[in-house]
Amino acid sequence: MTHAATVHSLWTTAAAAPDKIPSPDIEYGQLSPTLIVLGAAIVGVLIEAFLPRRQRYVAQLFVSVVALAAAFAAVIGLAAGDYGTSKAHVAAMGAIAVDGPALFLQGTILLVALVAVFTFAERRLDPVVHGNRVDSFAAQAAAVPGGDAEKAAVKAGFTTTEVFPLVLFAVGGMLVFPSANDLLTLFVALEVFSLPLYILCALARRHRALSQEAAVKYFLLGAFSSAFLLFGIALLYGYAGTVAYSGIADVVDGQVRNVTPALAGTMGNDALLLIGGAMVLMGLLFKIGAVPFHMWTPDVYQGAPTPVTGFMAAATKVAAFGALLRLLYVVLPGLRWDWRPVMWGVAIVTMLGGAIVAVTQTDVKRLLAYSSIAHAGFILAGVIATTPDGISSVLFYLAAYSFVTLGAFAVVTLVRDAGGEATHLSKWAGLGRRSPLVAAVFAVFLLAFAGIPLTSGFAGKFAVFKAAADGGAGPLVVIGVISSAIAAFFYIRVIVLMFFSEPRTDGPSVAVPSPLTSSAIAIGVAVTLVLGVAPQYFLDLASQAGVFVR
Amino acid sequence: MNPVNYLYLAALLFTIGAAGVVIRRNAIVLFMCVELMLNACNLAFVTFSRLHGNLDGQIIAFFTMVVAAAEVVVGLAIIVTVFRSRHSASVDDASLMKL
Amino acid sequence: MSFPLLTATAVVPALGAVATAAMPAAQRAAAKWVALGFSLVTLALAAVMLVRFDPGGARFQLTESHAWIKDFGVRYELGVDGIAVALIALTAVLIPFIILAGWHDADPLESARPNRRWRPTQGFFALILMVEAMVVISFEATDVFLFYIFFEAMLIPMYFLIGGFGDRAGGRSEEETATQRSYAAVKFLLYNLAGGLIMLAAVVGLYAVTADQLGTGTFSLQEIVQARAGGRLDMASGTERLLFLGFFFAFAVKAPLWPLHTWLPNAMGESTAPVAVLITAVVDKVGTFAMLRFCLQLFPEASKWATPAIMILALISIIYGALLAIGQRDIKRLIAYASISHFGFIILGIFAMTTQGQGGATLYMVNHGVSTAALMLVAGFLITRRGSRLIADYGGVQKVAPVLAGTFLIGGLATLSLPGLAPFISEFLVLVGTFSRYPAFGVIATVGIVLAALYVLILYQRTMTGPVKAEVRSMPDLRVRELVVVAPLIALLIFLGVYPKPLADIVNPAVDHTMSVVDKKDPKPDHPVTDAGWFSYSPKSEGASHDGASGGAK
Amino acid sequence: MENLIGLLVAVPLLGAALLLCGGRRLDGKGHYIGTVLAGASFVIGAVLFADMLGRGEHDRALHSKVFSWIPVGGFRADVAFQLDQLSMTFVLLITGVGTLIHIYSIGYMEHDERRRRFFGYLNLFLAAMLLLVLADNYLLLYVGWEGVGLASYLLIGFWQHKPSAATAAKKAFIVNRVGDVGLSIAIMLMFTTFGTFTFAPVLTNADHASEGKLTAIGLMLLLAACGKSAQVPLQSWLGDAMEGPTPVSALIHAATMVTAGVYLITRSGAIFNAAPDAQAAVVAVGAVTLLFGAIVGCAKDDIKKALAGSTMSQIGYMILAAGLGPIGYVFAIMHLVTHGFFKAGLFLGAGSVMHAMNDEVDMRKYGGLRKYMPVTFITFGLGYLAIIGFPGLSGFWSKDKIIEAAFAKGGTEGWILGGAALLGAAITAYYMTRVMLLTFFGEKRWVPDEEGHEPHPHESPSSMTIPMIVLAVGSVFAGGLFSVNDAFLKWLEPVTGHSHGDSPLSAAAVTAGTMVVLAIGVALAWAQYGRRPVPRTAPRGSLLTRAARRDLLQDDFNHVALVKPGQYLTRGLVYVDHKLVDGVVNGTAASVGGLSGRLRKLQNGYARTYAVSMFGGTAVLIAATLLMRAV
Repeated sequence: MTHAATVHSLWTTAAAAPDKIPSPDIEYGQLSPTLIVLGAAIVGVLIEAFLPRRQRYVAQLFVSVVALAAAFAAVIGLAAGDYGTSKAHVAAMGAIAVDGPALFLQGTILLVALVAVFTFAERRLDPVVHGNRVDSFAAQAAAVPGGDAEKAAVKAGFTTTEVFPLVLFAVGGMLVFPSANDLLTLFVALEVFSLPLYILCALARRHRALSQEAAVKYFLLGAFSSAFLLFGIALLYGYAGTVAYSGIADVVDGQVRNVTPALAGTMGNDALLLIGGAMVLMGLLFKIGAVPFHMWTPDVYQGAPTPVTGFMAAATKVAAFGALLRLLYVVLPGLRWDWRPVMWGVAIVTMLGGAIVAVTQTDVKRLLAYSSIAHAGFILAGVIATTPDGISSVLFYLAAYSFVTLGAFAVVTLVRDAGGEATHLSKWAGLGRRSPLVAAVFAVFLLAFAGIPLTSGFAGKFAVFKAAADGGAGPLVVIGVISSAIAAFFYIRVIVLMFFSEPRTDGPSVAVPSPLTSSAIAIGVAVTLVLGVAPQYFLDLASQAGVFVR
Repeated sequence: MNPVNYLYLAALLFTIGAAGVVIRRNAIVLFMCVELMLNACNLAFVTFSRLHGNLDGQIIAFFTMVVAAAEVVVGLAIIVTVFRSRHSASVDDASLMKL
Repeated sequence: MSFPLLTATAVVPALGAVATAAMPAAQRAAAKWVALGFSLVTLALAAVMLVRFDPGGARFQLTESHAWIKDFGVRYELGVDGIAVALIALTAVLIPFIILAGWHDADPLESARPNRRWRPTQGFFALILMVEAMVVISFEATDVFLFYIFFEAMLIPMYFLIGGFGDRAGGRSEEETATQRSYAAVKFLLYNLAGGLIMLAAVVGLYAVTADQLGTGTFSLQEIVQARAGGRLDMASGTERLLFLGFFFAFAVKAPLWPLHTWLPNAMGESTAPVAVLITAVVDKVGTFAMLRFCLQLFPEASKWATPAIMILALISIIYGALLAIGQRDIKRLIAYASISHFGFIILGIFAMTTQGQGGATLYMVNHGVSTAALMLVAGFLITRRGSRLIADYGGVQKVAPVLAGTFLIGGLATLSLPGLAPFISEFLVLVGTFSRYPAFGVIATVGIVLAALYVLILYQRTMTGPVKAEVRSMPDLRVRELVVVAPLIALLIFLGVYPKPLADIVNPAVDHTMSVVDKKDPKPDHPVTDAGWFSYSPKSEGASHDGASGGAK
Repeated sequence: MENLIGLLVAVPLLGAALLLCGGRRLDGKGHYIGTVLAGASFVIGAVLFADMLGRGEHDRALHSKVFSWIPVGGFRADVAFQLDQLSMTFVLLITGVGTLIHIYSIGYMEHDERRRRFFGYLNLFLAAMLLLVLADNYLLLYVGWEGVGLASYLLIGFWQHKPSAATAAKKAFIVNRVGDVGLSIAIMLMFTTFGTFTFAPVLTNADHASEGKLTAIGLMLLLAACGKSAQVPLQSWLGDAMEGPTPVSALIHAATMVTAGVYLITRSGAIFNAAPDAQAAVVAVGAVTLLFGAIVGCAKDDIKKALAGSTMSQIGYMILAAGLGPIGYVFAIMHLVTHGFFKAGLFLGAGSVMHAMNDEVDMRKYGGLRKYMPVTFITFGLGYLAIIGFPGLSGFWSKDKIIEAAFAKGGTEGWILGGAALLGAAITAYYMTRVMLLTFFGEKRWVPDEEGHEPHPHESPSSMTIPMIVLAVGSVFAGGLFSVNDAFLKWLEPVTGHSHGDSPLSAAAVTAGTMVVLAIGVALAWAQYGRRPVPRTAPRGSLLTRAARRDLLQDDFNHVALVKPGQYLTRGLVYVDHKLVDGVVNGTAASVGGLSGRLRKLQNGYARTYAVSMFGGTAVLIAATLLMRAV
């Protein structure tokens, strides 16, 4: 038909549309985790609006903890209701998948968030100012650092209790991200959890300049990457005529006759597909922090308030990998032979790059940042396996890794000197002599990172490598092993520093935390050891959860 | 004219935006470039939806605008704070953290 | 089910570690006694094991098996054969002596007491017990993965022992000592970790292979061996070789085999004598043990394929280690290099693939453990007295401390494997075993005998004999505690040298089994003597003999 | 009876254990305990001897298995003893001479505060030596073999505070080790050849094995013998071994241990009989050494070193004899026994002299001692006559037979060997006469020692003289006794076998020749040292003399050929280990660090740079994906 006709028909159908648009039906029960969290977030906003300052902290803390716990309970409920396995299906008109991986990851994210909130709420570490206990967030984010406004705010004992609703919003986004079942939802979810994180990065009480710089970098680069993602989505939409995962998958598998003869003439559809796929991939790899999209990681990790860093490092990775898995396993399985080699390359440079650069780091937080990059590489090895084992191993690894990270950063918040947290490695010298317990705990986390047996790190690493080897990615395993050897070197370096070198006279003091942080760290250690010694139960969980719905 | 040309335009705009992000120093300008990229995406969406003859693309475009707006709010907020504390909006000045 | 003896033997020291570590800072002395007590209990359990073990019985005895990590095909499988029993016994015997010998090594210096929570003594003994626990369980594990886990985990306590409780008698500045020590510790850890990680790759590979061929991946040694025997598991030779190399590399680092040895002298030099003993006499044995148990039995074909290369490396180790020992100026480094030479012998024996070779190698592991312990501990006593590790700082000690000198000499003679002392038997068996299959190797290896005499006697001469040095003049002789440590070891050396049969009887069946798995037979003698028993020999009186004699008489 | 054999070894071993572990409380009576136990073992030996004589000459051998020692696969070694005529001979010699020397030492070591330990070591030696000769298999023999080595190490270095002593001890042990390697290789060869290394089966089946194998075994055994018996080329340690107390030199380095090599070869006769080449090597070694030792003996001014040279040369005779095969075995052993008597006697005499002369060893500072210490003079003199082979004395009988046997070897070989033996006899006569003259005749040439003590020579206490007398008696009559209608020959023949061979010369002719050379030797010595006064300091002497003083440059040779290169090698390896082997590892670590350092420069803090990397990354990603599709 002619163009006019096309337009016309389009127009008329559009006109005739109203009675054709079906009324959306939403399975609220199955979306309850997300809804609870987001609802709580809104409540949090209201609290900020209506409650007097003094009461906000308690109220916020209460709301967020309850909300997260409730959401987690909801996830458990769903899992118990077989929504992870037999009843797995696509909810909310194809927008959101409720299946094993989704529930597993949501559960993980919620737990991580819960623990993270404890560290957010910690108010014993910073010295008391003007009789007010303060947390690690700026008194008044908007105030110029060192300016009168800030001084006043500090004096008045302001604290940024907004962080709690912000976290809840972020969590809400993260819950959706791995379960998003169409590209639009994916994009929206991405933004929903990214934007709060940008802000959170900027809220540090100490070293505000760094904090703000981190925020700027994270924001600009984040926006940049999401633009790529979006364009990728556009291309995929152009390729398939739909943004629903299943729809695209069908087209990729060639089950549906492609609907755009008009395009067929001008450019190869596969070009659209491949380019679009690559760009979406890039958007996710950015969040994961894979080389070469990793460069924001160290700066942001270093600048952001440490509790936020911990939360980001743990939760973002989980969510992003969830999304990546779904994309690769649901949307692009038909494209395996195209993306696997590429991902091989990414995995290799990520593992090696992260490990090698970490060797010469001098700041604990940057060190952990690079180590997180290296770990992203290891997980990618599991992703590449493209076997059910691959999925479950990645799920397990994420669960194990996120708690180790959280714990590690929580420990970092304890080691302080006059300037706040003493993150420069040289200051950690002889920590083992000053406070053996803290040093020992941190050592445990480092050993877990290094993948020493009897820690969760080892179990996870083994699971992933095993999957990779089964999936015919033997060489990846070898490279993974080599880079873990390199990685081991700098973890060990820290341990040496803490235990075998003389304490510095101007060394930092270790603050005694409140039950909040203590419990956060305790949980971290517990999970690390349990997953290390008796991982079977969780492996079962992961492998049950290891099936995507389509 | 052939709607495919709009795609070329979109690609062009996107590239310009990306290039701008890479080249320019001023945070605001960078940010505008990002917005440009987003708009390029929108153009692409709309074009495709026109080509495919379904409305998804156009709906997505609306979503994108909303998201972009939200981004602006957050972004400007951050940039402004930084500007107030540094009296400079140049992203190159914000390079305390390196190596 | 019956009492889980094997688990208990591993758990008791672990508990001991916890208990010791839990002792309050003030209770230093008590902590020592607690540690000693637990090590003795372990010894008792090991003794029970030795009694309950029936040499003629099943391949693996006292077995325990529980599901553990199904997804990895990992089971908690324990079981001991003769070799394992012997080595567990060795470990259990040595640890109490190590603890006794190190009684004061970890007492905090008055100078450095950062805070009251810092409890070096408790830590020291706890770590030793932790190592014991892990070593024991890795001797018991019949599941490759289980073994690997403790093989690796062992490194951590070892690492803290080396790095945290260095030898205070470096004769150097505190600063210098500290740096040297942590260098040694890091070197130890990285070497072994690298080895371990490469092994990890091989372990993963093993899983992939078994999963691919047996349907379900497994790490059970027996299962795999049986599957191979039954032809159900048939690795492509390429794969098998790669896996073998992955395993062997880790063990060769641990053992250590030239050229992967350089961590040992640093580690032994910088750590206190008891820890040095722990390294060379106990922990390193896991490496050679694993070669015998895992390399040979999981990958028999590859083992045969690699034998020539490995034998050559072993030979190099023997001679190279001995020569370097001769060249050392530092007593402990000298002993370390001597150990490298001895590990060369052990590995030579293992890969000679003869009953004598492997039996000898196993005995060698035990004997070397005891003899090195004796020599090194006495050396430690000597060093703590003088506060220096340099040979040149000594002289004429035997005049002021004859007992110390005497025990040192005996330890040395054991090290040069003098007949009548235990090491001689094992060394000779290894030589015979090697010689009967590879004569050239056997002959070259004998050079090691001469060189051993050189480094031991040179060490003895320079430290103990000659005119008495001024710094040495006031040196006290061995104290009771020290005598209690050394005397039993020497007694053991003599006993095992004179009557090794009991030990040999325990070890032999296991060795025979290994041989059968590898599918090798001892070479037959050219002119086997039917009745090797004793009967009077009278020379062929060649004809003229008698009248010749009588003729001489006329 | 069998059980007594074990006791034979156990008794002195017990003594060693007692004395070495007994501690100070035994200091007072240690030497008695030691001596008594030595005596006890001699008594046991005598009992066994009597018992043995009681049995027919072909079932005299006894055997007792104590326990199974090392059973591993086909490798079976027992702790089992075999007592036949050959072992018996040694048992009597060892315990007999041993006991005497214990007695002697009571006096000689009187003033040494470590006397207890000295006796402990002596007992240890007895035990080891008895084990050596009683073992019924080569591995157990090896134990004794190294055991005596250990004892000799401890005793040579008994005065450890003297660096020279310590060094000498170490040297002895290490040179012996080289020999031991030979023994152990021989055992391995036997195991691979026969599947056993027990004497009886091996020797019985010797001739079944290929000659090549046997030759190899023989040569390895010879190497061992060279080490223990100080034969060329492993002779260098014996001279230095004289650093030890004189009784030690007498017992270990003259009478017993150094003769172990002869025992080994005789014992392994069956193997050598079947391996002519090996035998040739043996006789060669013997002949060379007997001259070598003799020449060295001529040049030494240190009385003990002179005697050491003589020992070397005498053992050379024995080895030579043993190398001749059935013709010589018996005479080798016979000379061994007689030599045991007179050489021990000579050493004790020397010891007595030194005792009298404040431990002065330089014969040029003796002279005219016969007046001052008559007993020593007489016993020493008798020993002297015996060793040069003065008609009727022990040495005459045994040495004469060996020379005879050497000729009896037949052919040019026979002539050469015979000639060497004769020449050796001449030189022996020369240097022994020299020693005699320098020590006991001429005017006194004493000088005060460092502290300026003028020596006051006096006769030694009876505890020392009695053993000397006994030994003197032995060295006079033993040989004759043995030769009474070939008693000794008949005694040993069942074990060693014997064949007469065909001598080109009659026994009488040989004897006559011997007498002649003997006379010449004595005359020369008299001409040189008897008529003219002897200078206190040695004249420069001929090239040969100077070489001989330096043991014919053996040490210089070893130093240049082995020690120096060894040192360089070791130093080199230490460097290599540090720089190369270690360097590689540290190098890798360093290079990773360097790479890391360079890579982190990319992290320059500029958001735009990061954007670039993302942009580029995406481009690569896209390109790669497209490329994958393209190919």
